[in-house]
Amino acid sequence: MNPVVNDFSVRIATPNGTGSQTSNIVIHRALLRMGLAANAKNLFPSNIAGLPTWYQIRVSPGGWQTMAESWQILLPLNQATIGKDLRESAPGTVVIDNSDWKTAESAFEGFVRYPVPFDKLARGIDNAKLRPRLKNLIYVGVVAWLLDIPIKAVREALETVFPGKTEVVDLNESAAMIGHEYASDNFTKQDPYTTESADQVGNKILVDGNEAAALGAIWGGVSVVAWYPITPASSLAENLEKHIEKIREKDSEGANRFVVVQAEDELAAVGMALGAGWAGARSMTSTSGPGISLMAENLGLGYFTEIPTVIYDVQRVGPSTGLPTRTQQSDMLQVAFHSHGDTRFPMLLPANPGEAFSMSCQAYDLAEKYQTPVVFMSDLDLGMNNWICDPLEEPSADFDRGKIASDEVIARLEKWGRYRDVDGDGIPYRTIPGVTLHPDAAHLTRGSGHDEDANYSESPEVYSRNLDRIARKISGMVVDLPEPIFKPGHGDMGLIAFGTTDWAVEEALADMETTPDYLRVRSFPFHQQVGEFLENHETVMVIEQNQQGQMAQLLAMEYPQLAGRIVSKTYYGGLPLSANFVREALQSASEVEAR
Amino acid sequence: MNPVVNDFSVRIATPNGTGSQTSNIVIHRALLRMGLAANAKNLFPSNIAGLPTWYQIRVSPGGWQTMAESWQILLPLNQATIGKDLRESAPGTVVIDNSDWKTAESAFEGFVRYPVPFDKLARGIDNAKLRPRLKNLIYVGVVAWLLDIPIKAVREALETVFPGKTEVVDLNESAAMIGHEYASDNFTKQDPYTTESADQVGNKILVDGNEAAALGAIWGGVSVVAWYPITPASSLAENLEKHIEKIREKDSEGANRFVVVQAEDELAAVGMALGAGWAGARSMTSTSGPGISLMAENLGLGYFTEIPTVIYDVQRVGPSTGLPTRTQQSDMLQVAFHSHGDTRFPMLLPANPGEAFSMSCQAYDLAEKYQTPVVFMSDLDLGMNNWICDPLEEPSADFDRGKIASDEVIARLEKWGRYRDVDGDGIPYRTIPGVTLHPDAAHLTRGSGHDEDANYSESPEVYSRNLDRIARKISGMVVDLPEPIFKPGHGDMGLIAFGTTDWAVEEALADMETTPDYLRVRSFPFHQQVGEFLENHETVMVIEQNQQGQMAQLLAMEYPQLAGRIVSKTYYGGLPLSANFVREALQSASEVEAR
Amino acid sequence: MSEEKAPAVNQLGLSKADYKAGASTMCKGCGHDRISEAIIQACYDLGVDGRSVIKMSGIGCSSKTPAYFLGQSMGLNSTHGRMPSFATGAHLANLDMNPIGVSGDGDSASIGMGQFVHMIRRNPKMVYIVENNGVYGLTKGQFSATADRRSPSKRGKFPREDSIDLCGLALELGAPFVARSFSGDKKQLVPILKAAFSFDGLAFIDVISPCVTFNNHEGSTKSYTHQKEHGVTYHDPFFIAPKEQIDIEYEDGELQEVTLHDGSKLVLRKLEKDHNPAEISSARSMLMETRDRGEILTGLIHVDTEQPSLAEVSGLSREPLVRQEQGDLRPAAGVLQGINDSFRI
Amino acid sequence: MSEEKAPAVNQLGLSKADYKAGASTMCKGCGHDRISEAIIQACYDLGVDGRSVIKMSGIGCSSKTPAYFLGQSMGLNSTHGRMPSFATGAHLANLDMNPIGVSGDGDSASIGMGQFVHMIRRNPKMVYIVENNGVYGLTKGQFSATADRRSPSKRGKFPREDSIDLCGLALELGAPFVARSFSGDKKQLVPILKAAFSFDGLAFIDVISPCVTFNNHEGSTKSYTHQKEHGVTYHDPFFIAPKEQIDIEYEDGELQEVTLHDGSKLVLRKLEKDHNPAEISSARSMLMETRDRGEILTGLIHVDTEQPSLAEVSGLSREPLVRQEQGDLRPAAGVLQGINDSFRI
Ligand SMILES: Cc1ncc(C[n+]2csc(CCOP(=O)(O)OP(=O)(O)O)c2C)c(N)n1
Ligand SMILES: Cc1ncc(C[n+]2csc(CCOP(=O)(O)OP(=O)(O)O)c2C)c(N)n1
Ligand code: SF4
Ligand code: SF4
Ligand SMILES: [Mg+2]
Ligand SMILES: [Mg+2]
Repeated sequence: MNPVVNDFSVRIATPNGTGSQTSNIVIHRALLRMGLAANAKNLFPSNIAGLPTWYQIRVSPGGWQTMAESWQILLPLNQATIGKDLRESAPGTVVIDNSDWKTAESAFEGFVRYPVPFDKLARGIDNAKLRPRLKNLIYVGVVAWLLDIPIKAVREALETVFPGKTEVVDLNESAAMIGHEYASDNFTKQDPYTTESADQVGNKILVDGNEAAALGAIWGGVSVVAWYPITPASSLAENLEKHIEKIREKDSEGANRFVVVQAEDELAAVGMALGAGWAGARSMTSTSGPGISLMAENLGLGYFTEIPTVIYDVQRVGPSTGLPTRTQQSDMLQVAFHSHGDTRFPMLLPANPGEAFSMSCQAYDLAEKYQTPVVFMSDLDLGMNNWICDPLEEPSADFDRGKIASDEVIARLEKWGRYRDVDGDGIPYRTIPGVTLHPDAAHLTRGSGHDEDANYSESPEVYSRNLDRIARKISGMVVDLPEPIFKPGHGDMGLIAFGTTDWAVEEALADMETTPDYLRVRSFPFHQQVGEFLENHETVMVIEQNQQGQMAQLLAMEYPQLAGRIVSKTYYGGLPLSANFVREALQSASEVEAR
Repeated sequence: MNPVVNDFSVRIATPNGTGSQTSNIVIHRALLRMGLAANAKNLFPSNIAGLPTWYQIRVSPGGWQTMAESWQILLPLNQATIGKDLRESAPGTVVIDNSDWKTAESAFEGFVRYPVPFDKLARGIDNAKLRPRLKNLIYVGVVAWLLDIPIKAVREALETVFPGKTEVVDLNESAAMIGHEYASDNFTKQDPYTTESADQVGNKILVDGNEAAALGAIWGGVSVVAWYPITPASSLAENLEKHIEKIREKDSEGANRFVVVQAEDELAAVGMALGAGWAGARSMTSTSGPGISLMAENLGLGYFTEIPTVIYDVQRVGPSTGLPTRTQQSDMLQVAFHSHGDTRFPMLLPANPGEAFSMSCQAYDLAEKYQTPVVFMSDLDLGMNNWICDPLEEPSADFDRGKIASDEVIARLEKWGRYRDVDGDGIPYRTIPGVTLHPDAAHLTRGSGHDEDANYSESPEVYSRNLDRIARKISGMVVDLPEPIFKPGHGDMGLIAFGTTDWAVEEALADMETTPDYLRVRSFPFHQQVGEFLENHETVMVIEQNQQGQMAQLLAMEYPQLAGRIVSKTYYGGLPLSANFVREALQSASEVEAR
Repeated sequence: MSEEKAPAVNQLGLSKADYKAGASTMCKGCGHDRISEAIIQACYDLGVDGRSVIKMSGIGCSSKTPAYFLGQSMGLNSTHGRMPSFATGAHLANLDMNPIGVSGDGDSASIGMGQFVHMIRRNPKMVYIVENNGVYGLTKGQFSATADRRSPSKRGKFPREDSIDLCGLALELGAPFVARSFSGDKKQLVPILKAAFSFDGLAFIDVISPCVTFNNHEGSTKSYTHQKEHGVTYHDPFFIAPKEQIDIEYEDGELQEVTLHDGSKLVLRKLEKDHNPAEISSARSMLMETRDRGEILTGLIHVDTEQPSLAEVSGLSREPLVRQEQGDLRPAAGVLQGINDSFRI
Repeated sequence: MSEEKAPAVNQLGLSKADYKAGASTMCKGCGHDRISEAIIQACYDLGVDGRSVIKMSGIGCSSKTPAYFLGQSMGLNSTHGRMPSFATGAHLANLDMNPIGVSGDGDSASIGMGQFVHMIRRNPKMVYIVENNGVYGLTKGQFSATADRRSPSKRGKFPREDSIDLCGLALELGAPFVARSFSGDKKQLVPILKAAFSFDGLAFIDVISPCVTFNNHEGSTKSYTHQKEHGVTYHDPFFIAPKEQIDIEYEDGELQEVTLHDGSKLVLRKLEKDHNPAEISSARSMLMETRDRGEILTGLIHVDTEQPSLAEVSGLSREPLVRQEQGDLRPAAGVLQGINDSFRI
């Protein structure tokens, strides 16, 4: 049997809230210590304790960060799902099970089984109080034995997880060793999977998208943060608060140059963000589906009164409560035309932590320069899963606060008016209360019809003109929005994707012979290149993670003349997208073409 | 000078809240009494008293119910707007002004002027207390003189406005006579406009769309009404309450078979409507832009848990507060994909009071049969302006309560489950708490992922299957949704419109030589005929009242292969659409074709 | 007394198991599970037909619990903070049903504050339970609006604002039935729940319900220990159903009786101090005094059986709206004719 | 005394006209206009620089009024019921500004209840005025949540629910400055407004402000007549700015002084009965007693100058956030390096 080195997925099934998460992370971290670009996906339930969780770690020669559809090694350690877990595994799968459970032998047929008496072994753990948690470490040891992970790597992983707590590390390590010893004493290796140290990670870092976005906000100069807890967005604001407390310099009296408010709900959170943006601070709020729905009315106000702020929508599976702990890209249509009346919200579409950081940082410039709420469209997979990626890059650009009607500007302009299109780009000059002191500066911002000078108006002409200017302003944003990324292929087919779908696409394309041209869209409204891409390809497949093909629909709306070229392929089961889905989608398209 | 009989518009400019509305209505009613299908549009501000209001009455040989872009007779009786009112009038316009205001003579150049000293004349009104209000009646008399409206018609109009109050009628009539006498004593007719009795109205009725929709709801069997005040939707619920108190039969104890709740906001209103729908009552809520935005999250719950209810969106000018007392069709995209996640809400698109009644009535059947919130998309022009139309028609169909899992049904079905697709049409059988008593009936309705038996599930397959079934169910609604109306023309161009845009289209087409084929869409999702219409025409112009061309965009999304044929023409100034806009739009298109 | 050893089946011939539902997915030891048990006990004792109950909730750990009690009842797990409106609609649709609304402190005191306040004003017949743990359990331990300023999080942070006392708020808003209890005190909670079921109007119960995962540590004012140490009550309550024989001997002034709309009684055995829950001023001062002393008052704080319910003030037919047929709802032939005539020009 | 005959210009050299703004579009006689006048008067007297004020409002007739006072101030007319959140955000962005929030009873007590409650808990420095007329003026006269049950509409219908007493609610929620006044009583309203401006925290003022078009008829409990007949107060207030000479002679016990954060004083001349607004229990009992008698208590009901404001508990820099530059906000070069290192594998 030839060994299969550094190329497998391990799937660990446990009930949540039992401490198994630590063990899973230790395995992942140990592989990383070996220099392997191991990826881990956490499939957790909307629940605090007791429901099924799966953790899937993948090691691959390409260092792919996508989840594989299948796995080679299974730890079915949740009695509630063991049957299903085994049934879903391919023949030949390596299974490490709890032999104390007396699962029917027949269930293991066709698998390579390593039965471990976890309950019995756990009794060997001295510390009775910690025993229930430490018990989970036993399987870490078994996995280490199986995959030939050095004990040193396990220990280093524990040190990362419990920094500075040598005693805890020791305790955990010895629990792991129970499993390791049991396995080496009792099993002979019957399967081919193993690891070897490698240099897949180099300078790379491991971070999730929410934390990266939070850091981007700090670098972007956010100073008023208002949020309401919701999975999968909570960790964005929580990380922001954690980091900003440490790294935002205090004033001379040691006071904060920021404020984080946990609002009573999302209506208030976005209201505070808009109020702060109106007053001249860089502000943000973060949320997910239900929250973004609740923000509809206030976002419409922000759009029409032209108030800068940044909204983070970490998308989860909708509609309604949906699957709050699963991933999707299904708020696209809603956000693009959020709120009643004619609106068109700019959206940023990051695909990886690096972009989460840079786009989040840039969002504040965009919001202020174009005086509009900007929506950062992330998703649970990007936001809550860890990704191996390049280090975050110091932004090269200085703050662009856009057109501020300072006293000097007002004095210079012939006649200043809050909504006058002085420069022909649709962007007016805004004032900052208390900072702009010129007597002409004062006005009342209002969501009702208003003229160039912010005065109330019900005139049809004034109204239409204002709406047209705003539309022009938003369309004009493309010069500053992140450009689409073009990757030439061989075929004459085109492929469009955005956000985290990119990872699966990249992996699928890597091992295809004839690849389509690939365009990754990174913002809305679309750049000219998007239209050109449609023009240059008879067939353009759009792959995305929602039911309706919302990006495909947005493209059809924006390019009706070319809409007939679009083929929409969608996945909406809530799991991170696999390369296989993309492969099959492309396959099906080329079959259609061949006919 | 040849008389121009029954063909003119009168525009009356006054400050609102001064009682002039009564006078305007009296003029309108007097013309109606003469058998003229006079139309009146009320252009009022978002304010209670003092801001400019215009009332425009149109008499035309065709009895058109649209507002004309110009007027032949102007009463500029608002000092705040007199300059603008005169400037906007065409040369030759007949002007009845208040000569006590000492407006510069030059302002009246090129007009046919009848200056009336309204302030002086008002002193002739005996009743000092009522004088400020009665003063407005003077111009009624002048207009009656000008247009040769019989005093009898004026008196009858007053009797309609003040039913049973002879004294008030007398007082008002004598005030009107002051104006009439002054005019006949001092003026000689110098303009051609006059009226003659005619038989334009016959059996027709005069009603606004909100009242018609309210009655439709009563005939549809609504029993739980929850609403929150908002212009232009308030009068829908208020009329509903007024009528249902009178015409819904009480129970044997004289108690109500309905309940109307003024909720604390729209979030609560839609919550109550959905709660009642879930419990098995026919329920509704009515609102406009800001309210429909606030309903986003709860409507998503209704969609995904499959709860019947009816939402009335009486559209006004958005975004944000917009022009709350002006009309628009600009919530289409928002409502179609309301709420986060993948949703597709059925929409009814009434164009006139008759349809407001019938579609409102039908909405309850649709909501219950398809177990979904149904959105009735009206607008301010339909809802708040009066329209001459055919009498409301008794619905021919009995209630269709859809698939209710009664005890018998559950017993009969092999295995009942709340979300099982027993019949292959995507529509499951629902239970009614307290009515369905079968032991298998109980379940917990939830907005989170659920399987066919309403049990919690995070399975990707279960989730996708459920979403697909719902999508199939919604698409399947076309068999019961109001069909588009096709009106063949001569050209090979197609024209699509919906809702109140129809009136302007009909008028424009009536006097064109080469008319396009016209399809009026009456619901979403679209019927097959809509796709066929696009297939059969190289060019299809879509005319609508919003900035973005939202219907055009919906069509592009639904028919990407044919999207290139769509030409979008939009008006979004907030006034009722004129036939002239349609004429010019069609003109521009034929010019494009000719090139 | 009714709380003594329950028989194997109740008056409907149902066993306690018939009042249970799916297995709980709460954390082991979560206060919410105890409240579910108390609901089961109360309904079993009262002989409630589960099919006459509807279970309404918002979003949160607490709001999940309707899946774990009264499996014969239908329920609606609505959106975050909106249970009151859904429950009001469902109640109005069918006056025969008995709604139990279950909510959390985040659900009712944060996002749901508006609906909480307005539901109290409307006074629909309904049992409204807030399972109050001072945190957002389901989103992992952030402070809710009932977190006390002096009560640190597990990580040692303190809330920046004063907590909201939902009972105080309910009193100020004129709620006719205001009680507080503790998920660890079934002896008190069960009779209060029974009285709530028998009450024709909004029966509000704030139940301190410790979150063992995020808010049961030292220093927390919503922990089991804290409530045991600082909870005070002025009555021992017991419930007497209309049919039950009353064979209690008592001295004058020692017991207070509250007679509920269906004839049942909540009997309050006085402890230490006088407090008459029928007097609003007594309720107010008791609550304020204990609050000022850092105590948490439990028991029936206030009751007013005179306040008209929503159905009453709405003049609503007692025959449930859901049972009205087309013949009852659609106006008779001819009525439309009359309306058309009134619109005639 | 400061209310005596105003000079032609104030300490800033500004005339009263400088504190006015666009012409009002309220109905003639609307109470709201009187409140705008009182705000103008108070700011003129205090010598407030209009450019240091931000005017925040929701939606309604009342919420339109910021267009009609302080034309030198910027303002934001937000969405219905959401003024508190917009104002909180704007306040935090710039602690140098003085927010005046104007709202209606529909805006604050109906749709805005949640934000009203939570703004009180947060206690930002701000003047919060509810222009309370018991109806929705702008949507033409529907009942609001402050409409009393016994107060019929113009068409003779009665509200189905009890009204909400915003002052009672504010007290229960621990608001540090609670006052009620009447738009028809400038003599009382102006000094209270001045005290509110000088208060470092949330100064809540419920101003009865009759809607002449929809709620000023006989029977209405929010009419001019009703307030004149049933309004009661226990103090005559007057305001003394820090710089003003105090040359008032008074007998001990007749006057109460409230010293505000900027050193100014609100002096309360006692009428009839004792009521010390610094004592919360006195405030509560006064409010309850008068309410029970069908009276409407006006004046400064409660004040507590010790409660920490939102900015304080947030540890926020006194230098306004809007004035922080990139150099203050973006971490120094090298910090990102350190973070990357911590993420290194
Ligand atoms: C609109 C919306 N915002 C946020 C959330 C996320 N969320 C789910 S539960 C919850 C808090 C629940 O707290 P509580 O009501 O106290 O219930 P507990 O879990 O403590 O019992 C939040 C914020 C949501 N589901 N919907
Ligand atoms: C979300 C939303 N719902 C409803 C409305 C309609 N609306 C405008 S003003 C108003 C009521 C205002 O009443 P109140 O706050 O008491 O102000 P008043 O006019 O009485 O001063 C309502 C319901 C709205 N603008 N937005
Ligand atoms: S997290 Fe807290 S509230 Fe939620 S189930 Fe666990 S213990 Fe209960
Ligand atoms: S309607 Fe009422 S509140 Fe509005 S402006 Fe007129 S009087 Fe004032
Ligand atoms: Mg909680
Ligand atoms: Mg009001």
